[in-house]
Amino acid sequence: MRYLPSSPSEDQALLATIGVARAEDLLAGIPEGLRLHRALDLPTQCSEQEVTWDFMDLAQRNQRFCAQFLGAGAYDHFVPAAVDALVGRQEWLTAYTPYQPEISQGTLQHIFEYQTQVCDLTGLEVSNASLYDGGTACVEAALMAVRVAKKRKTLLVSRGIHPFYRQILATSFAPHEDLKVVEVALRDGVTDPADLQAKLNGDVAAVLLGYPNFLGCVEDLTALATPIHAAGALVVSVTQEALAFGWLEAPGKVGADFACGEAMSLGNRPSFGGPYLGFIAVKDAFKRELPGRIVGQTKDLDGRTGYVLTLTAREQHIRRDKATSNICSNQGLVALRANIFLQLAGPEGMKGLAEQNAAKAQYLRQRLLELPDMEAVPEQPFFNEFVLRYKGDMAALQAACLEESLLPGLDLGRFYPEYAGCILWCATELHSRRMIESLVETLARVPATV
Amino acid sequence: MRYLPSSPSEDQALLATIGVARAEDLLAGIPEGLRLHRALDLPTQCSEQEVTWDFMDLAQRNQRFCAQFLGAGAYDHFVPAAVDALVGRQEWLTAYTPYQPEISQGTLQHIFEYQTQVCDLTGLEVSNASLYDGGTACVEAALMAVRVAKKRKTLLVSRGIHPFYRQILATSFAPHEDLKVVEVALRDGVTDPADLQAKLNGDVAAVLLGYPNFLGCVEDLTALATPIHAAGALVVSVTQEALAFGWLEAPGKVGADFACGEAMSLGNRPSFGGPYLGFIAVKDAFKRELPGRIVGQTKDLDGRTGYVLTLTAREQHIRRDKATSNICSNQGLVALRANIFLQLAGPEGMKGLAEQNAAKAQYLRQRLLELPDMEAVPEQPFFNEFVLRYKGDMAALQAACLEESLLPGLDLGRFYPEYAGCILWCATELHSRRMIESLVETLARVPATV
Amino acid sequence: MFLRQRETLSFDRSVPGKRGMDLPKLDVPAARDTRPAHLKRGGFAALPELSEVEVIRHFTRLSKWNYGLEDGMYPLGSCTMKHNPRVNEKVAALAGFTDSHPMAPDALVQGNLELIYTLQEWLKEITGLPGVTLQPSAGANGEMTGIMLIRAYHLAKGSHRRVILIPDSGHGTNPASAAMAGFEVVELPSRPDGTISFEDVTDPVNGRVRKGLQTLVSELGTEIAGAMITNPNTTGVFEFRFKEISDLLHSVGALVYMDGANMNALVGVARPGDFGVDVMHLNLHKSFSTPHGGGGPGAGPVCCIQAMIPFLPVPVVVRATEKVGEGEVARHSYHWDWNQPQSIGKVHTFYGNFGVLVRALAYCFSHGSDGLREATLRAIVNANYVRARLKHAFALHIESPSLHEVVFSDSNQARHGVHTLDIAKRLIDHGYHPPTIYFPLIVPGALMIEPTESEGKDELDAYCDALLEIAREVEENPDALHQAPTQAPLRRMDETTAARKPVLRWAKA
Amino acid sequence: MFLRQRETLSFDRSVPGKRGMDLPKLDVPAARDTRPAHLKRGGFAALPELSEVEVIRHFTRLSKWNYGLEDGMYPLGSCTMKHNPRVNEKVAALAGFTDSHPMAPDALVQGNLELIYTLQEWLKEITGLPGVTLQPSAGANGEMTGIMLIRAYHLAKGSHRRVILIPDSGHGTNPASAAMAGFEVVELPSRPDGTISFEDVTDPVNGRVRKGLQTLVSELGTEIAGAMITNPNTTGVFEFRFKEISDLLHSVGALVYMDGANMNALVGVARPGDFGVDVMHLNLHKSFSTPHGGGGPGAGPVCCIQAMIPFLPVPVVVRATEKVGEGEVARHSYHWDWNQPQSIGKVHTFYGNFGVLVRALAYCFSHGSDGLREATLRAIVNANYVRARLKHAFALHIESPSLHEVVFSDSNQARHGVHTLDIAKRLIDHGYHPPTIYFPLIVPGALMIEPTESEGKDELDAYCDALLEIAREVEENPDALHQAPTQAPLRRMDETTAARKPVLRWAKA
Ligand SMILES: Cc1ncc(COP(=O)(O)O)c(C=O)c1O
Ligand SMILES: Cc1ncc(COP(=O)(O)O)c(C=O)c1O
Repeated sequence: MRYLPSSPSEDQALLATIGVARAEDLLAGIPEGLRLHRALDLPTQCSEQEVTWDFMDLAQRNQRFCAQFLGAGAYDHFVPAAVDALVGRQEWLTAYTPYQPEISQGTLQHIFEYQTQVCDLTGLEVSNASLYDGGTACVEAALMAVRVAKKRKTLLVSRGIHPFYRQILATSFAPHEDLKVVEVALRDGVTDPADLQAKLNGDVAAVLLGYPNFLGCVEDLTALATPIHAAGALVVSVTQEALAFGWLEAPGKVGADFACGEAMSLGNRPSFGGPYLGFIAVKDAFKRELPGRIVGQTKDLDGRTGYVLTLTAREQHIRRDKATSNICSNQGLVALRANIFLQLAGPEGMKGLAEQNAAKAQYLRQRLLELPDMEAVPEQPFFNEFVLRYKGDMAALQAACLEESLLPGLDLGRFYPEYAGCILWCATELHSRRMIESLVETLARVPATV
Repeated sequence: MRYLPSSPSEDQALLATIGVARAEDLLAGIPEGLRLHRALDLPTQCSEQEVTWDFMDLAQRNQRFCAQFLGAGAYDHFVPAAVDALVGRQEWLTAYTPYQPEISQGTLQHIFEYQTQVCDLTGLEVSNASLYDGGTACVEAALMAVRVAKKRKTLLVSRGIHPFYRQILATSFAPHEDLKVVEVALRDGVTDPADLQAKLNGDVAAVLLGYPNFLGCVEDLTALATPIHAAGALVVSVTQEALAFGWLEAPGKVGADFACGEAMSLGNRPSFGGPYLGFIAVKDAFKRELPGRIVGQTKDLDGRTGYVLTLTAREQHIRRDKATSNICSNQGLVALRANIFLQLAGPEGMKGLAEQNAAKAQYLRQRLLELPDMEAVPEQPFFNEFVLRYKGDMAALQAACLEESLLPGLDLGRFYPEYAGCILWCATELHSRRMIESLVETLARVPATV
Repeated sequence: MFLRQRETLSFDRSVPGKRGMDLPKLDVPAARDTRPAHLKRGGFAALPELSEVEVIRHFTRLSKWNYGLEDGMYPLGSCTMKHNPRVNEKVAALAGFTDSHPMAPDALVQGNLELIYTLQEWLKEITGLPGVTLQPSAGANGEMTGIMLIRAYHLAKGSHRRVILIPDSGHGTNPASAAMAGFEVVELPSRPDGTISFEDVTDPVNGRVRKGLQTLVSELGTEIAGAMITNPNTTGVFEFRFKEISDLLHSVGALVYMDGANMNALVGVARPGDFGVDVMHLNLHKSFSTPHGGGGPGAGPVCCIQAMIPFLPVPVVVRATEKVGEGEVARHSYHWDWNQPQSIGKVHTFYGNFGVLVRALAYCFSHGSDGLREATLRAIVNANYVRARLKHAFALHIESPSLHEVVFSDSNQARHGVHTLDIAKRLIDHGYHPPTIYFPLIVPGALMIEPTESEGKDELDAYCDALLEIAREVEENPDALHQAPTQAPLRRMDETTAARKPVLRWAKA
Repeated sequence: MFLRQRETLSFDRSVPGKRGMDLPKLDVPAARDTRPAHLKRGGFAALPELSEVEVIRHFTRLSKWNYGLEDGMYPLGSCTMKHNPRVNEKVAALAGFTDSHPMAPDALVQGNLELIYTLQEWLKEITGLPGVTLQPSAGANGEMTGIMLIRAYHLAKGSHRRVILIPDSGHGTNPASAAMAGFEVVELPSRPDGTISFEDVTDPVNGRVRKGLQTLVSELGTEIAGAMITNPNTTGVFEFRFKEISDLLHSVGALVYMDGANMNALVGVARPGDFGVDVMHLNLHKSFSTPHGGGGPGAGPVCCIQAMIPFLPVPVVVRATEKVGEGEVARHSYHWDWNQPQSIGKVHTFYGNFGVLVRALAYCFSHGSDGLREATLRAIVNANYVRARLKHAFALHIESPSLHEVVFSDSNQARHGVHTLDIAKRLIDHGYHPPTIYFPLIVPGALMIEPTESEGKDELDAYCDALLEIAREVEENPDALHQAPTQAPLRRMDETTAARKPVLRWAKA
């Protein structure tokens, strides 16, 4: 087997040094009755060629598209080749958590840079080495909020938050019987201020708001933050499309106390939903309540600048059941992709890409609205996603798109019954005008509703 | 422009230090009249995304095949993922010729290992850092032969040598009016001993023999070497499919004085013909006549083992017009691929792969011969290529194969009128039985000849 | 090697106007600015302005300050730093996988669904447990999921249980996960040999009595929802009374969770489902060779008994088989089933770290049933070889037979004033990555070495030689060790100041 | 950085039975052995037996003994070590290119043919020459091809010419290539400023008179087939009398070959076809950024005037355009034309280093006409900045204006007994790759620095600072420099013994 450095002669030498005759003798510690006395009922080993073929075959069984107009928390953006090339270096790829700072300065300095950039994007002061994904980042932010709010036990969650994020929140809060999750309704695609006001009270620890929200609408954080802060609660901004930070003001500058969400857009591909990149950033006051690993700058014995894992007293390996979170392995390499991506993009790249996303989405919306079956819903400012009502037959639309290898937007009815018949469309810098025209032409051919 | 580290402020600082106002002022050394006073008539710069799309588009305009049964000097073999991953390391990819041994030991040691392996595969004693490809390796071997043979001016070349190699030989020998290239005929697919005997004389410096030859046939080097050596000429073995060294005895052990050819099969893909890997190996006596770079083992001032470019007195940068060759840049990274491939394969891998190639080719031949329109030509031992006569319509066969995304073997008529209507077939470890059956089924459906 | 200067932060080298990315020409009208003025993005303070090659050099140079698996042996105990095959990276990067959208209709992602289904089948057979979810992103996430399943299982039976038992040798994530899943953690004491104590244990230092498993089960009874047991435990020893433990817990209706971080010792050799485990997680980034990425991503699938399947996270992948005639090959199709009324819900936004799952399945296919077992045996041989070579120099705090890893104590060296940290740092000077240190907590000054099956005798010997050389140095010149490392790019770091006056991001000077 | 021991030869670590590659299951009958017994492969003596991870570590460790472009500035003069963009690697690795077979029918490789055609069009416009072949594998191969074209051109006119003129500053490949193409080389002397001397030159040392261009042309006349001129020449200076030179040569019917190795100084700024060049090669691995790969592969396309096109190597790519209606987009198809009766034949087995051509075209597309010119100007600015910063410390043997590279002499340092080699080796201690040294031969102790356009001010300054520091060290402690390098993995190597008693391969001890 190519991965095992076995050879008859050396194997014998190892066993002789150990003092056993056969490797199986070393299983003595496992009671006979608890062992498996047969081979696993699985195929036997394969050459690299066979394995490669098997996976090419599987990959080919996924439909390929000319263009995907679907976002909904997973975005198609261009990934510079340098990102893939750099993360392929074994020094990044195969190392683990930088427990030994003297030989892990690469990873540590990268995390420090990444934390800095997350703070910059969000306008907040402290971040960490990453969280699993957007949904679990929401959970960590929510749990942190109830932790710092001490006696307050209610969490308000805007219905504009990604439905899957809300589902994870529900799953994670369920075991904590003292905690309560309450939904705040939408009006015209954004959080309803009246409903928010009605639900705010002295038990509310925090309010989670989408920025932009799942429907692509830009919530006016500033306006919403006023009553929330007045009620003594925290504003948690949740962003599922991190590229929006090139278009929208940093949440920390418009009222958010915490910002969290999904940053897969920075240097990653849709990849059937993972690995993605959960991020979190908070005001300085909360830093000792953050979940996960944090890197800090310090000096070595000779006074040279270097980086170490720090504030570890928060973490599970020290605090065990009292830790701020259970997270251990995180999304290190995905954070590295984001770091490389952001350094390549720079401020001009971030803003420019964001502007192109906005331009493409606006153009797509305008062209779609020229179709007789497409209808506007009350418009809000949006970034690269927006909702339109479709009066035609959704199945026919799906079928027509597939025929042309186009993946249409999300049929919202499944998640928002009130938006049944509506589609959430997305366009990014990867959508050429030609692709957009081809979508519009395809849709124009869908048989009209009877 | 992303590749240029330009910034208005820094650019100004550079110019100020130089003492000019504008970069254009530095063109003063180029007479005004010789400069270009317009922009190049070419498209302007593109983003990485646009470039990527352009090339994906071009790549898609090549037909993809389920299986290619075409060899003829360019072979489809499996390339382990480790090969691509390792050569992608910038330390290998971007470095140049190891002029400074103290910071080029990686490249130097690799070349030393590569040379060792070429010697092992060929059964000869000295090799070099690589040559451009199989055809130019033939030229270098031939020129070297006339160099060492001093007064002898004729080169005999078997008609079994790859027709393109022979064409390059002709091109390269043409300017040397004192030198003569004479072809030796084939009989039953191998070099005709009678014709060889007839053409051997005191002016013959060397005889080039395919091993195996272009028609896939294994030449009996031992038998052919006897008259050649008796005539005082050198035997040059030419191999276009280096994997054959896992099946056939090393040429150096069966009579060859030089071995040369193409080693693209070791860790490379067909890639429309390049970059490939020319190799050469010779007996020790000829080492100071070798073309190209050679690495030798030595010690540093502290007695530590290390590697350097050596025997440089042969080379163009020292000997100029008296050099053994003009070659400077070679195929370094391709040689690295071969080195990694060979170390992964090891002796078992080389032999095992070669056996599988032989098995697949034999099976393919057997199955094809079951078709009524396929006919044997006089059989010789072969490795992974063989010739069959096709009585059907060649164009119809081509069309039927394409329909099934199969690339058939080479129509030999173009290169060997005497083999008009014959096809050179190839099968390797990459040809599954299913692919072979699918080819046979496809051919069975070709309308029979009228 | 050629970079003896430090690579500064990229922010410090940013120059206005430089750029490392160009944008495509905009082929539609420019965006209208529809943002409320106050929501319009202002500037960026910490995105550097650099050319592409400058960014590439930055990350290339930084990478050289790291030690990776392909530099040499990296025997972090409990982390299973085995070879990360490149073919796994290659197949995971196939565009058919990376371009596929998690919200695409099932019919368009049959390859992905089949892959997930197939990996689940492998994990079922490997663990002997019939239920699986691949959703958890890492071990800790799997633990929390598993404990939530335990909670849901009991709740479905109308039973509110509040306690999870966890041995003192357990990993920190165990109690933290149990707490996140809403449970109270009660610690199980270890016996001197590192296994769980059935009897009460009196602390030799403070005389405090710690209740053993037997006492806890009889006292807490049906309060106990389950126990989280690492097996082999964190000293690399198999809980030889596992069956008795699980029987005892089952007797009060409690479930047994197994932390499968050490599954590299068991694959193909023993199956948790066969020895009493009800639910467990696997670390695909450990036992199944997916790369650790400087901290992640990993994947922590959870496997469980039949009775717990209804509670698994949604969606679950389902296979439908088309009826075919005799002798024909069956045609399968796959879909997500979201309709699981008893499900705990979701623990990942979509379906888990899919790219990691691809790699793990490639690992499975490459090894096959025979290779998986061979790997396990080799991992055990390697650990025992290290044990045999080092045991005269380093103290084996626990003498029980080691499986895939071996834990030494620094007690021999401590007599000379040299501690585990010093030994670890000196290993760096020898060109190696240190083992896991100071874990498990039950071994004083633990040095936990897990060589994995990937190491050949050469590399094992070189590593052992380095440690033996250090042991000699301890006797001859112990003080020098406090200075280690001296050959690394940096000397020891001031971690105290780092924590007291934390500098957690760069800010313009 | 972590590998302070040497990485031994893999042969020395081979262990019988280990394997790094598994074979697929054979799905056809095993091969019958049809080989004559004496032609059956015997054993292998030097293929190591190692596991996959051992091979990967070997090449990873070895790589760390190399210095690459992404480690930092690599200003090898004449080699144009510019940034090698990763997108070029990515597109060159597209399966549509790498899987395509060179013998496939033209209709099936239209993408490749269009790519080749398009790159040719770019190179024509860049050089101002209407003929191109992409077949040559590297610069030297291009030179030989070009000289063969010159030969064919004259022969077709019935003229047998035997001489090629080459300046003494020319690269060694120039005379070697001319010789391989069957010509006699006559050397042209340089003037003190490094440019070609029209007049005879008297060697100040031995009083020998070397004939200048004028004399040679008038004496040799129609014996002269052509001249090979590097422009800008190897001192980085433009042959300002180029037009006169070419006019003079043309006056006797001779052709002008330009060695385009230094094209990085001219792209978008001046075109050889416009200033009198008849035929030239380009080094795509220099001016067009394809990676150098530790020695290659490169590509050395040859461009030529109309009159030489019939002699270009076969096959040539031809574009056919389908007739379309007005306003429609023209549809092109491409094919290989093998029917070129006057062609010199072939210089590469197939069509050249195709993979390199893909990368070069990606470089062209990325830069565009504007970026190409900007890159040239930046390369010139960078070289002149280095010149400005260093000229007070290092002697400018030639004062003429530099274009893309600058050549210093070690004459200032030689007075202290320190020579170019010492300076180069000390640069290694500063963490940098030395420049090209001792070339061109006409500059005593040449240090030839070509920073390229890829370097920013930071990196240029750090490099200059290192050289200035060395210049100071020369004054203060010259002897220490003879010991350099001291920080590299090895000290200076015994090259004499290496050449006298060559050990050119490993053999079992
Ligand atoms: C025994 C044990 N349990 C649990 C974990 C947590 O796994 P992860 O880091 O994947 O969350 C680890 C890993 O560090 C471990 O070693
Ligand atoms: C001036 C000059 N001419 C020719 C060459 C030869 O080019 P190549 O190495 O590509 O054969 C070189 C490169 O080293 C060179 O610098």
